Amino acid sequence: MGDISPFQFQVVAALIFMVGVVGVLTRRNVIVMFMCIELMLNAANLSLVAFSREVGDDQGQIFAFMVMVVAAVEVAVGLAIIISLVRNRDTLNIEDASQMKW
Amino acid sequence: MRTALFWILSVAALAGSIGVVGNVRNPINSALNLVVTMLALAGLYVLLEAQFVGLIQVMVYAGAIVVLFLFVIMLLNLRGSGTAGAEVQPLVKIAGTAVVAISAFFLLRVLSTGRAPWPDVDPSYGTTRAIGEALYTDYVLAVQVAGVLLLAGILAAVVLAKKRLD
Amino acid sequence: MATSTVFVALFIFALVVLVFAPIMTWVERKQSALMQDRIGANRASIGGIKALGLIHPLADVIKMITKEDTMPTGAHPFIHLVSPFIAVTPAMISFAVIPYGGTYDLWGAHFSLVVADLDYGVLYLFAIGSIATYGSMLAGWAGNNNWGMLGSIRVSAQMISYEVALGVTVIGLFMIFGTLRLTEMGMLQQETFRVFGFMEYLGWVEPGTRWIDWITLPMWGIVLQPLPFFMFLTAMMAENKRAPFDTPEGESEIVAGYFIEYSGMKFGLYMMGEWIEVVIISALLTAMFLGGWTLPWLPEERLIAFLSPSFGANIANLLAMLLAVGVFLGKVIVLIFFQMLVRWSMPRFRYDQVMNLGWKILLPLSLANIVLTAVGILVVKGVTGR
Amino acid sequence: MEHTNEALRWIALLPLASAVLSGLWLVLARGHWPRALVIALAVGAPIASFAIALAQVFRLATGFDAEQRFFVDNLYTWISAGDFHAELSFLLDPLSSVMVLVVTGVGSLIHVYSVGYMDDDHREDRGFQRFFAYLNLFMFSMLMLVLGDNLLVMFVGWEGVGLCSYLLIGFWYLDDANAAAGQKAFVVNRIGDFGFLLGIFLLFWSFAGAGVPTIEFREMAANVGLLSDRVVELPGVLSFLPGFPSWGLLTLACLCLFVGACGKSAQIPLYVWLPDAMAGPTPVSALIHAATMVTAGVYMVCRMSFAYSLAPGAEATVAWTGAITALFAATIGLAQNDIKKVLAYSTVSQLGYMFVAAGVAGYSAAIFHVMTHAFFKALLFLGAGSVILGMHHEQDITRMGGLRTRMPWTWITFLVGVLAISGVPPFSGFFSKDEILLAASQAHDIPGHEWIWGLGVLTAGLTAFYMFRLYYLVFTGECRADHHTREQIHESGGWIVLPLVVLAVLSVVGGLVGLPDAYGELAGVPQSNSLHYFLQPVAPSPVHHVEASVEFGLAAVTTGVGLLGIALASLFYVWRRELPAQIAGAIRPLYELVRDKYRIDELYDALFVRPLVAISRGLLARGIDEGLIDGLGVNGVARAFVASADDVLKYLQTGLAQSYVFAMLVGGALLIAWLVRGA
Repeated sequence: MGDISPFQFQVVAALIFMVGVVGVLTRRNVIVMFMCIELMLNAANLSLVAFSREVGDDQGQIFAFMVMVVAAVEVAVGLAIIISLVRNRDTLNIEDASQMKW
Repeated sequence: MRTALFWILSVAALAGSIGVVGNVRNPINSALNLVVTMLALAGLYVLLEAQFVGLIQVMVYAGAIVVLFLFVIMLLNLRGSGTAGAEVQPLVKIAGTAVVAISAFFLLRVLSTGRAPWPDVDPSYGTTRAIGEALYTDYVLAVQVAGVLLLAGILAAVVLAKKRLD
Repeated sequence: MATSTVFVALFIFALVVLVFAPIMTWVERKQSALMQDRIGANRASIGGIKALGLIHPLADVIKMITKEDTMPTGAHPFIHLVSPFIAVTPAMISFAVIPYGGTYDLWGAHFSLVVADLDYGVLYLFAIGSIATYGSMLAGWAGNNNWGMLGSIRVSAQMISYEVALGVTVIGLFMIFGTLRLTEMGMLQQETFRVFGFMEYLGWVEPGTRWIDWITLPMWGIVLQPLPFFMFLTAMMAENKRAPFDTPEGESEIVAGYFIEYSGMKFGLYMMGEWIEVVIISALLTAMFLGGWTLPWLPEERLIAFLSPSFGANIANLLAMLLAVGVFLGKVIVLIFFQMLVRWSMPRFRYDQVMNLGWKILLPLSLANIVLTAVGILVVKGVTGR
Repeated sequence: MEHTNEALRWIALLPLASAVLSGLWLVLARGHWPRALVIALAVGAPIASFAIALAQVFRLATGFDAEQRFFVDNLYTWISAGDFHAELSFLLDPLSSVMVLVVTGVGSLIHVYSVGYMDDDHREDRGFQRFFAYLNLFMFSMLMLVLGDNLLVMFVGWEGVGLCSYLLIGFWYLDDANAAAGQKAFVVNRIGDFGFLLGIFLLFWSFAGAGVPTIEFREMAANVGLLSDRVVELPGVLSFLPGFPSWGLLTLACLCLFVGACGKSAQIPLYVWLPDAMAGPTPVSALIHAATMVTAGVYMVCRMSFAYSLAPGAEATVAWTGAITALFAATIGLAQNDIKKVLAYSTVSQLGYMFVAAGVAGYSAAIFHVMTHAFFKALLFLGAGSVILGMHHEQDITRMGGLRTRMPWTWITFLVGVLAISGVPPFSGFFSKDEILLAASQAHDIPGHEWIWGLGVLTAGLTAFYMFRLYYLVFTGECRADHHTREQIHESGGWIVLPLVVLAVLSVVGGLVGLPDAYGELAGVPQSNSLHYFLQPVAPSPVHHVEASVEFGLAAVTTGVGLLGIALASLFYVWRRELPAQIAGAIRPLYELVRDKYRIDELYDALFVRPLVAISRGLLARGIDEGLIDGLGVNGVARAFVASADDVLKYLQTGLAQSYVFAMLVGGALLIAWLVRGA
């Protein structure tokens, strides 16, 4: 593995995760927010796979695999929600979908 | 070789993710940046000897999920309707960044303590056969549940996206 | 190892990209002409040598390269530029895992006739194939053209749909061979099995009956999984978006679909990508279903052992290697012709028909095939005890 | 493991398979099967079960010594929690052998009969197939109950038969009265089941306390001595009970179990559901409410005989309850005019007999009577069904009469049944009843056993009387039906007659398996009471060494009383037909009280039902649910918030997804910070 330490993989994962967090917090476009959620999931996956390699046990990969399954389902349902959002409100801006309040 | 690959892939992944967030002009650009991140991550997986996960990453994320994003973006044809990040309340922005920084600090602090070097792994580590055997023996329930979840997801997507006929 | 691999890789690259794809244009023209009772391309000539129209590919290339490369206003310049390359690159690198021969020892050097013998070879192909979607999809969007956009939508939906069927169809084959490595599949397909062997296990005939041992079939994928062969071929052709699955292009409906705004060599790259993919489909099907580089009933080991005494080991290996490549190419060519045949025989499907075929016919059938295969494997294991 | 026998499971599973197949088909496919297929499957399953059971019982009886006679079939471990293990396993020993043969044998006959009886049921809800699905399900449950190797499996069967009973009583559910009868049976049985469950818990708890955590019958029997002197301290509120403050543990457990038996076997005070259960189709009454299910309580007491024989208090309770029920139900039977109601009260009364036997430790006598009763009572019910069919669903015996010539097969078989139940020698009922009364007269450790004997003899006389009253009113004299019905009376078909004949033969000769030794000696057969000796290893009854003269004397008394009853019935209903009305007129209040079943239902209604409904509606629903939980809890909290902090708190809900994400993030960050605080 050259001179790369396990720690560095975790740093990369953490950084990607943070970028995802910032994206979810700051972007208004629902689709982009959704992509940022995918980023966070992927960051978690990288962390899992890296830990898995570090421990030398492939259970972490199975975990990552399951995360992908969930992500796939999430995307299917989420995009369907976005489609119906656009159909009903004609917008992709998250702030236009704020009727659920006091 | 591996070191160089690691740096190239890591930088690509990070750049891609920043591109996803920072590209305020057009969601398609965000999606393309997302593809870059996904592919780079797949490379990192292969670097970690998790070939199967890496390939699945390409197939599922790059090949299906992001294509689906693109498909929806094109279907809705809302070119350039993404709103700029500057519209966010400054309070949220500042507080969010602060929280991220703090938690990252703690996270990294924890992670930086007592790292063991890479262990040697079995040649079968991460191969399709090893993962498949684990999935269909120890984790067979998880696989079944995942199947049910996928079915539920399909149904939900169909019901949600279908045009109401009434 | 390293040197031979590089040699092999270059050989493949030269063979496929520089020879096969241009020749495909000629093949296509000539075959369609044959089918439609025409003469076909025969005008281009160099100094009066027409060579059955084989000069035409050359003329085509020159024409495409010299044409003006246009870019519409409002197009996304970068994406418009890279899309053709995204489309053609996956097709090219797909060849890396396809074996067109076994391993041979020639004068101390070790030749393995595959560029990358990956443990997950078929998965690699699927992964690469799923990337190829972007080339077509982005092309339609980047050109700022509504027809292109429609083509993009169609292409993404069609390719995602058929990727599902594509993967599921061949699972039965994986279950039987127990590997995703294409070289290993090739080796396994050299074996034979006794067609009437079950009679012995059922006790209908005495063990050791001669005629049972004589009537054998090679363990080719097409023999073990005949239906998936055709389903896989169908799904692959749909992935390639050629007629009759060319709804994303659909000249009569959406003008030219996703590559409407391309001209010159960029347009040529799409054409090339399609032709290369025709070759890949044939090669992959050959490797998975048609026994790869081997001849039926003639394992390579036996061939080499047969030739070695008279020619010496090195020559025997060389002959076997040449034979393997020849056999492989022969099978590929047959499949290419078959695909051309389909392309020129069938009218374009309607879009909903394409979708129905993928989701309502191929997918359920292939799922049923998985179950049937599993049952079959269990039965065979139970009967033969292995 | 020569005692392992995997054939046992099929005895129970075949009817289940049949029920599930045809039931699921009904539910899922909503289509009929062809009638022939329904018949083949539904009748074939119990017959196959019977064949298997017969073969296995034969193996058991011939292949093993008396103490070693048992087969076990362990399907799998059902529950394994700590010390507690419950296997799903079946046990075939002499006791369950008899029951299995009775259940499958009589059950098969009744299935055959049902084909003929339910033939006219062409209703839209596919009554025919549904009926047989239920009936097979009942067979399965009953076999679970009988074959169960531990209390839990038995309890599953116990609940299963209760369910099937409910389903079948309300089989013609379109009529509200039938549905209500089903519910009544279910609810009353729940009360008993609760006691039964308490008994199981108590037994397991005490066995676990003694270091043997088990509910398996054979293990419990082996270790029951550990509990014989354990006592339970009762809570103070129970100070009105005799023997307060401490009871024998086994006595308490046995009494709890007996509550269950009272419910299932229709003993005072839980007998009220059985007469109403006659709302179901007649084969159901025969199978469930006469021959098999209602004897489950008796079987359970015999099965638990190892515990009862160490709990004299419980034994006395069982015996006295049985004796009182026997007499009580017999008196009600005197004044009923519905053919099935008479038989129902007679069943209650006969069940009382069985409990008398079980209570005085005459377990073999109890099981003997279970068996003979199954034969003749099933015969009587099926005969009644045949009459009902012939009379076009007329059940009132005051409108019958003179059926002897119209329905000869039904007549002769019914007469055999009546003679058997009346205890006329040499019919089977005579021997079993005789053995019970003998056991009662010899049970010196039961307080007042002479009185129990006396009640039994009196009941025997009453039984003979009302059964012959029934017989005379139905089969002799002039036909009192209206003209139209009279024209149409006809004998039933072969499906119905065949089981009648077989059961009649069994009612005649069934007594031979338990021929008392004294009689056997007359014929030169030693130990002729083979049933008694067969059951002895499992449910040991004390052997009474009495003089043959005493035995014959007692038998003579019983027979004499029975014959007296018959004579009286003949007098009232053959020679002097005006007498019954005159007598009824003379004691009108008493007659009406008896005719109205002592108004017990009304009493229960006033005592339990109405107060319960009132408390539920007034206190629980209106007070607790609406007032406390809804009013103060759910709505109250909401109102409190609205009144106090709504203007501030509502702004927390911005409607903006990103503010929620932000809150989540802050929470997550704080959580992480707390987790890593020491690092």
